[in-house]
Amino acid sequence: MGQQIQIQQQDFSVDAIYTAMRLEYGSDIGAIASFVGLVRDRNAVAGDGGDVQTLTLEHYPGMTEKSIQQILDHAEARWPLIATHVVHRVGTMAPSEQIVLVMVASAHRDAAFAGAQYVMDCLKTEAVFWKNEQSDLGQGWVESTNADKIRAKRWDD
Amino acid sequence: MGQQIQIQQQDFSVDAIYTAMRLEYGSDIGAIASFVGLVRDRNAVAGDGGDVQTLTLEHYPGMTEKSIQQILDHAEARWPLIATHVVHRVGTMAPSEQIVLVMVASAHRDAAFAGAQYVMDCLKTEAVFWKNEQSDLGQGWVESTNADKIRAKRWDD
Amino acid sequence: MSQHSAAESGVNIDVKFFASLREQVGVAELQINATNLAALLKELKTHLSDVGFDHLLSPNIRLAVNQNLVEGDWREAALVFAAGDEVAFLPPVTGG
Amino acid sequence: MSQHSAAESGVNIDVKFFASLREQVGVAELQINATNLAALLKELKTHLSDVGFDHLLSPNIRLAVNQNLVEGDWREAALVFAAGDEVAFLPPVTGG
Repeated sequence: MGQQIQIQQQDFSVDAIYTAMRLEYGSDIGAIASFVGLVRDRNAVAGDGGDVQTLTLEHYPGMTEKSIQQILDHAEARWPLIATHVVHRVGTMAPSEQIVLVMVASAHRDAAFAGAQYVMDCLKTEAVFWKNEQSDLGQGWVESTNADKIRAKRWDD
Repeated sequence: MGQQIQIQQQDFSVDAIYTAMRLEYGSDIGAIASFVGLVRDRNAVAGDGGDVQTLTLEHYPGMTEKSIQQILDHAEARWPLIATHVVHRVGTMAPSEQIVLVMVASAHRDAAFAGAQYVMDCLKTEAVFWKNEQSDLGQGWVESTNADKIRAKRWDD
Repeated sequence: MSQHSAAESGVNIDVKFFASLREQVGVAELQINATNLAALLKELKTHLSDVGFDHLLSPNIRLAVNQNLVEGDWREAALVFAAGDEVAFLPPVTGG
Repeated sequence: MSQHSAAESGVNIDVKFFASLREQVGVAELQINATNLAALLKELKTHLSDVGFDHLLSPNIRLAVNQNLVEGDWREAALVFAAGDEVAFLPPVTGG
């Protein structure tokens, strides 16, 4: 199984990652599910309605990679995946920029979809990142939501 | 809500569709979930193990578009989607070629994932296409599977 | 004084067969003169081989009239046709 | 005959604070001399403001030692440190 994890400040090309995955695994792949998270211009912090001007992601170098590695290991143990690729940006981003990519290849669509969704759910609740929103009304750390925790819980056996 | 449906013989660029969707809807979008189905080199017909050399998709011009339109309408009625785009190829394809793309944009990841998965499930069971596999052992029409029907049924209320 | 017979006063409809069914009946499209389902089936029986015709009636075959699926069991439906109607016999779909 | 006191014979560990917690304690990183959790907390209490220190103990703060999360409630864990250990206080994560 191919695993790739990138944590970086710069933007990424979904197309380059998709093309490389197809090239490497060719006709074993029957399904590729992808998810991209993007910066919205609505404020999540306290729902104060301020327009988001920038979003800053902080991480814990080393531990963050390890936390994502664990998530991918769990996903592979659970579904027959051919390749997984996660890119998560850190630093400061503007609305409509890409934040995160999860791409999962499998022989069949169920595993690809479930794997991608599982990895995203766990990125929200287990991967070591913190989000800070800067709006015209100030700045604030995004709180983890109960909805995210409940979503991640559905994968518990 | 933006809907696009393309049925075509020629291959498609996931990147062009992704780029156009981001450009059109900008920072309203918080999540884009995509699924691409590709031609595998394993034979599905009768599991006879013959290597797939080509796959041919037949459709019913006019009715096929209508059947996909209905699927997208149902998806939109169910989740708050910003844009949906389906490309389904017809004609003859070789292993590792792209067959189908579903791309769904939403403000939030749950709707994007659920919408994309729903549309794919329904494309399997409701969209008017027929698959014929040509392998070194002959040719055959792919049978619809019970697993696909059960998967589609989970969306019934 | 001579009138068209009942059969002659029927309307021409386009009948289409797809995928495996097209191969089984041996033809993609037929022009049939029929005003209702019973008449259509009667005509098809004369145009197709016995084996081909039997395939049309197999339980997993669906019928679309003017590209709209007939709900429920089409064999029990009171279908009446107008000139130029498009009637299609569809084997189970396998897209995606 | 003079021996190092217990505190002096402790080991130096790196203590890190992230995100909201970093802002609350007012520092990103401290070098602390402590051989176990109790000694670490005692030292931190002297280095941080009362308000900042209280934030460390709030129920949703997790602890990682050498980039491994301490399972269960770290406040109850029998943690012993070696020289160069990296101890991090982590507020709830919000990635993805």
